[in-house]
Amino acid sequence: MSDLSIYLGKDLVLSNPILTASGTFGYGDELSEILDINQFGGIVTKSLSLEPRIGNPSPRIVETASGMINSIGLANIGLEAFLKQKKSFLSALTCKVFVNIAARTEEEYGTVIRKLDNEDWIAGYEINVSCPNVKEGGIAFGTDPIVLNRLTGVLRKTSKRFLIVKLSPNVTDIAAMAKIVQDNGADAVSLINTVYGAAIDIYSRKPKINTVIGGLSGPAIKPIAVANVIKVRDSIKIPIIGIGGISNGEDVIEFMLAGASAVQLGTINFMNPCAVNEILEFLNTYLKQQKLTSVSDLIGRLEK
Amino acid sequence: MSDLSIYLGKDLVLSNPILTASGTFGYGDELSEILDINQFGGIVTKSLSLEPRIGNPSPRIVETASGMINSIGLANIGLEAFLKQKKSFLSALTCKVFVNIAARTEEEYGTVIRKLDNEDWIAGYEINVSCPNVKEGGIAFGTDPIVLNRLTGVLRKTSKRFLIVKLSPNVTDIAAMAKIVQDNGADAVSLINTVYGAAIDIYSRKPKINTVIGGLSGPAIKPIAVANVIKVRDSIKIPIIGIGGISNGEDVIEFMLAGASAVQLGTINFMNPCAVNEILEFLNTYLKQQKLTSVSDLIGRLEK
Amino acid sequence: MKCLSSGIVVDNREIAESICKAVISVPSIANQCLPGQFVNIYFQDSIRIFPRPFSIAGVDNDSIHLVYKIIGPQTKVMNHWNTGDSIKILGPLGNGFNCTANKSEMILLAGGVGAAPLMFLRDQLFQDGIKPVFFLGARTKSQLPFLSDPRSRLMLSTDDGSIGSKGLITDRLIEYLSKINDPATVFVCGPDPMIKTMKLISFTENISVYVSLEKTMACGLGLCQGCIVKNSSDNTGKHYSLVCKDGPVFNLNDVEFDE
Amino acid sequence: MKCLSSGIVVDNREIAESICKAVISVPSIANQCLPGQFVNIYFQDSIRIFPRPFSIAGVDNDSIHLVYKIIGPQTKVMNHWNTGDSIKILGPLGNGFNCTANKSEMILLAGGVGAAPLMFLRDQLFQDGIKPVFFLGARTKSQLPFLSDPRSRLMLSTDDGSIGSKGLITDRLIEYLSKINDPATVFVCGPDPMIKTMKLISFTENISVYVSLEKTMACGLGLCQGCIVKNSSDNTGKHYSLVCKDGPVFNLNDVEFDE
Ligand SMILES: Cc1cc2nc3c(=O)[nH]c(=O)nc-3n(C[C@H](O)[C@H](O)[C@H](O)COP(=O)(O)OP(=O)(O)OC[C@H]3O[C@@H](n4cnc5c(N)ncnc54)[C@H](O)[C@@H]3O)c2cc1C
Ligand SMILES: Cc1cc2nc3c(=O)[nH]c(=O)nc-3n(C[C@H](O)[C@H](O)[C@H](O)COP(=O)(O)OP(=O)(O)OC[C@H]3O[C@@H](n4cnc5c(N)ncnc54)[C@H](O)[C@@H]3O)c2cc1C
Ligand SMILES: Cc1cc2nc3c(=O)[nH]c(=O)nc-3n(C[C@H](O)[C@H](O)[C@H](O)COP(=O)(O)O)c2cc1C
Ligand SMILES: Cc1cc2nc3c(=O)[nH]c(=O)nc-3n(C[C@H](O)[C@H](O)[C@H](O)COP(=O)(O)O)c2cc1C
Ligand code: FES
Ligand code: FES
Repeated sequence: MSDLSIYLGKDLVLSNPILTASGTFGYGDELSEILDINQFGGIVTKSLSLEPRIGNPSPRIVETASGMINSIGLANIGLEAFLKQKKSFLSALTCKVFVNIAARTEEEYGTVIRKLDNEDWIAGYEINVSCPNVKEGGIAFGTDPIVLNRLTGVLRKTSKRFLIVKLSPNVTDIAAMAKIVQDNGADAVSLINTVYGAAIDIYSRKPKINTVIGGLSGPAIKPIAVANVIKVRDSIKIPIIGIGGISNGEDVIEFMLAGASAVQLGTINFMNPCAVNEILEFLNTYLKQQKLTSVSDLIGRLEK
Repeated sequence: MSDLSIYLGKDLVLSNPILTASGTFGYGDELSEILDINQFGGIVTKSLSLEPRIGNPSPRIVETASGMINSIGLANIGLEAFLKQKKSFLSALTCKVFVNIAARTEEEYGTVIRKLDNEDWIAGYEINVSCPNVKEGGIAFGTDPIVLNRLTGVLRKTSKRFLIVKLSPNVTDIAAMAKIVQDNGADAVSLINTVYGAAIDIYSRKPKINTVIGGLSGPAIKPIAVANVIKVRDSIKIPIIGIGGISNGEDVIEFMLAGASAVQLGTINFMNPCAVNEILEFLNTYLKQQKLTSVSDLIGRLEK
Repeated sequence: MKCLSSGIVVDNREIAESICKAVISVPSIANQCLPGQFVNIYFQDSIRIFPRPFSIAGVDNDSIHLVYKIIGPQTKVMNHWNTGDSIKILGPLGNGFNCTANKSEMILLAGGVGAAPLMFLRDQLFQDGIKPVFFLGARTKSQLPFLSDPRSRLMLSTDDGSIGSKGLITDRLIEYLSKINDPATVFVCGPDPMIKTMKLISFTENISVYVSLEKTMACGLGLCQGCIVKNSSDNTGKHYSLVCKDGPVFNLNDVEFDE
Repeated sequence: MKCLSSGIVVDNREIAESICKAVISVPSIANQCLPGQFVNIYFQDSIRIFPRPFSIAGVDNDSIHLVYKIIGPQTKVMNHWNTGDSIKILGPLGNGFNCTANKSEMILLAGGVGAAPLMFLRDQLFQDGIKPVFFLGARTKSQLPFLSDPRSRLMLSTDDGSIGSKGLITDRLIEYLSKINDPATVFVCGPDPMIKTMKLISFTENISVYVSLEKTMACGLGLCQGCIVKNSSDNTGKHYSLVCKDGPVFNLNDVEFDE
């Protein structure tokens, strides 16, 4: 067996580079009957906000060619219920648990982090900055460099925990965004969140997603995600967590060669809920065949 | 038979809303043996530059899930050979011919247009602004609002012809770009050009595309293209020409409901070189079934 | 306990126009499932990425039955299943019908292939010594998944009158309900208009109505939050239930529909 | 004149390990194609969007032959073709071998499934009264698309020596060439190393070499400019030819390869 562990920095070691992507794995408990959750290097919870959110009306999901569009609207049970209902399950896991946080104001992000910062079973935070910023006319935090700059700085001051900022691909220059995040003290960036997408029913003439434009994910966007990892890798030194359309072991290696230190599985959890088994097996076979002792030897080893 | 014609403005009427997308249909002559080219509302030629360009080295194309990445590098025969070799074929077509123009400097765009402006068989120009601007450090013309602003203004002054600016989706705010283009006098915008994409061979560790990052196209990007049309439609009054992943008649209607006055077929020309036949048939059936007399009644009729 | 298993196709044949019945050997699911629960079927190609949910239409020994209508790409693939094929299947998912013995009359109401979950429920009621009344409607005779049923009283109707009475099956049910005095429990699975009609009469009649709902599902497991229905059990009417996890069976009083 | 046609599968069977031969009735192509030309096969699913190019391996009456190796998703689909299936096919594409009668000895050199276009060329040479020498190599006996050939002198070699001589078929050819004095024309189709070896000896020997190249193709028609090979016919060495339109057959002197 090869060494699959990954050192992400700040004493944080993952048993392997495979994490789950926020919003595609519930709170981890839903799949525990059919899967040993601790096989993952870690899990990232559904975006959590201070208060519960019911999310957007139906329809929330639609299939597209090799992908899907969603507009869940960050439906979640809120901080209080999260700690009450999910803590016992999550804190018993041996894999790392990252809490993904979504908010409408800078203050809300800060409050959620402060309330979680004593929970020692949490390995780190992933900040979803693709949420509309109510103070800036609803433009997502992650698309405005000035807003992103300030937000990251504030959150860094709020907590010493491992801090991941999750970047949106819907920007002109994602490398610049990554640099801002690094320079404000984040420990890692994860990318990509979903790509803007829409679909229309030609008979009812209605959008197939309640919010008209939703987020595209799945195998269709994998090349976009790989390109974004490649763009970001030269602009920062902190680790990149690759996300977008990963559906098998080959894809994981593709992201790692591109520059990712770890990856997240999103839409594949719907297509193949036990994908992690096959992926770990493939990684072992591949490393052996390539005569590599450690999976971390793959990171960024794209030969241009 | 329903009325499929589309009035784009400035005396320009297409016999139907189906155009070809630049770079996916050669100069129109390659397919003339298997297809009646005049079935199209119009064709858009491969991007033309002042001098011939050999383009990028191999590998230039790769398949991805429901899509492909290309990095042809705007290989083309150059203005002189274009007029010498292609004029007789193109000028004999009854459908409209749009010449797509790519350049490395503002001056090069202008020169090409001036040299074409006496050719009365040309219905209009489509300006590919996704090319690297050599004077601005290689950043694409279409991603910098100031550069795009000036370029459009200059080209508008150079020619009275129907002027289409083809927008890139790789920007934070495509609606703002469309507005700039309109305010500088362009007659239409077309969108989207390809989305950044990359793929890596995990055994050779080499990029599957010579330039590492290329352009993603095909059904995978259709939801992105539809979302971009929807974003642009409220910010401008000039017509939108929809492009991206269209592969059948339903897709055409989806783009028109989203706000497109016409569409372009790109990657589908590879998957199904005679798609236009099926599409026109579907349009007629659909219009009849929906009791519409004119295809233009569909434009922008998405019910939100 | 949900299981992701390899099922083996034992039989697969058309039983009505575009409606097929598949028998799939999958002990891990067959041995624990309840009427109203469903399974996810996974497919190989990844151009369409959602698994497809199907109600369990019956069980014998180690096998489950699916009754499915061929309407799109994945059901077309299912139509090509051959005996012996191995398929990836997850279940049982969701909650079954709550049919704890009570004194009310048991009524099953289905439109077309909506009969699937009710066929399983009918089997179970029959085992429990209850003989339900089965109201089954379709567009035309050839589209009915079965035409006679020794174990329940069968009421048929078709849009064109080619078998049973001509018209809506809900009309026949309403007429029937107006004639009985005992309380009734109606289990429904069918198209939206059928469910909306039932929603209207569920208030006016002395009946309880349970419905098996269909919603596009990405996961079937409560992971994606995609399959919502408005929940009317709290006063705000502003909460959602997940059809896959909280359903697919709901008391019709607990859910709301937009028109 | 290229035609986009519906071909009908007449026969489709494995002729060697993972190598199949399909006979497809498609008069519009069969009646005009030349050895070295190829066809595009189109597929239904759109997860993989490129048509797949295959050399025409022979013609009889209204049918063409394809000899293909099962290596990926689309060749797997082809392996499932049944007699009577209708398939979408475009051809003939590209240019054939230029084998205008000359006095040189005609030599065919193929690696594995690279034999496909040369089988058609052999048929044609034979019709013209020429008996070529066919050098055919493979990894092992079971992977050779044919083991005997009454119409040409056959030279076999395998990596493991299971049939023919043990070693590279190019070594056998080089040995053969060193023994003959007449000029020779060699037609090649095979893996990259074979072509590179031929490139080296094409300068040193008194031979002309024509090669059928393979490149990933998106269109096969000259639309996409994706299938380039470096063109050495001008001095700059900086022009590209399109394998689909200018080829797939090239005089080996006219093309360059990166190391
Ligand atoms: C809980 C539940 C139980 C069901 N039981 C049965 C059954 O017993 N028999 C039966 O014939 N059908 C049943 N369905 C519907 C069945 O899932 C769809 O017919 C099937 O998914 C169609 O797939 P397709 O690729 O053939 O068609 P498509 O062309 O992809 O879809 C046709 C229609 O099927 C529905 N559908 C498609 N994908 C999904 C999805 N992922 N989840 C839910 N609905 C979808 C949509 O309404 C869509 O418009 C059930 C659905 C649900 C939610
Ligand atoms: C002019 C020409 C003639 C050919 N003739 C034959 C033949 O007679 N018999 C035969 O077995 N094979 C032939 N090939 C190769 C054949 O096209 C590939 O084996 C086939 O496309 C593989 O498809 P797949 O989906 O099964 O495999 P994939 O897994 O998709 O691909 C396997 C390999 O096939 C090649 N390939 C894939 N897609 C294409 C494409 N669109 N264009 C070109 N190559 C591709 C690539 O090298 C790839 O690595 C020819 C190729 C060319 C260019
Ligand atoms: C149904 C669904 C819900 C999601 N919810 C969230 C969320 O709550 N927070 C978040 O940061 N990302 C969310 N995402 C984005 C994913 O975490 C991931 O970034 C994206 O889907 C791309 O990865 P994939 O292609 O592997 O799915 C969601 C994605 C999907 C499909
Ligand atoms: C092989 C290839 C070459 C292309 N060349 C050009 C080009 O020269 N100029 C241009 O403006 N767009 C070019 N494009 C972009 C297309 O015109 C189109 O905008 C894009 O492919 C999206 O449409 P599609 O998904 O229908 O292909 C090219 C696309 C492909 C696939
Ligand atoms: S289908 Fe995913 S939560 Fe119900
Ligand atoms: S494959 Fe498109 S030009 Fe050759």
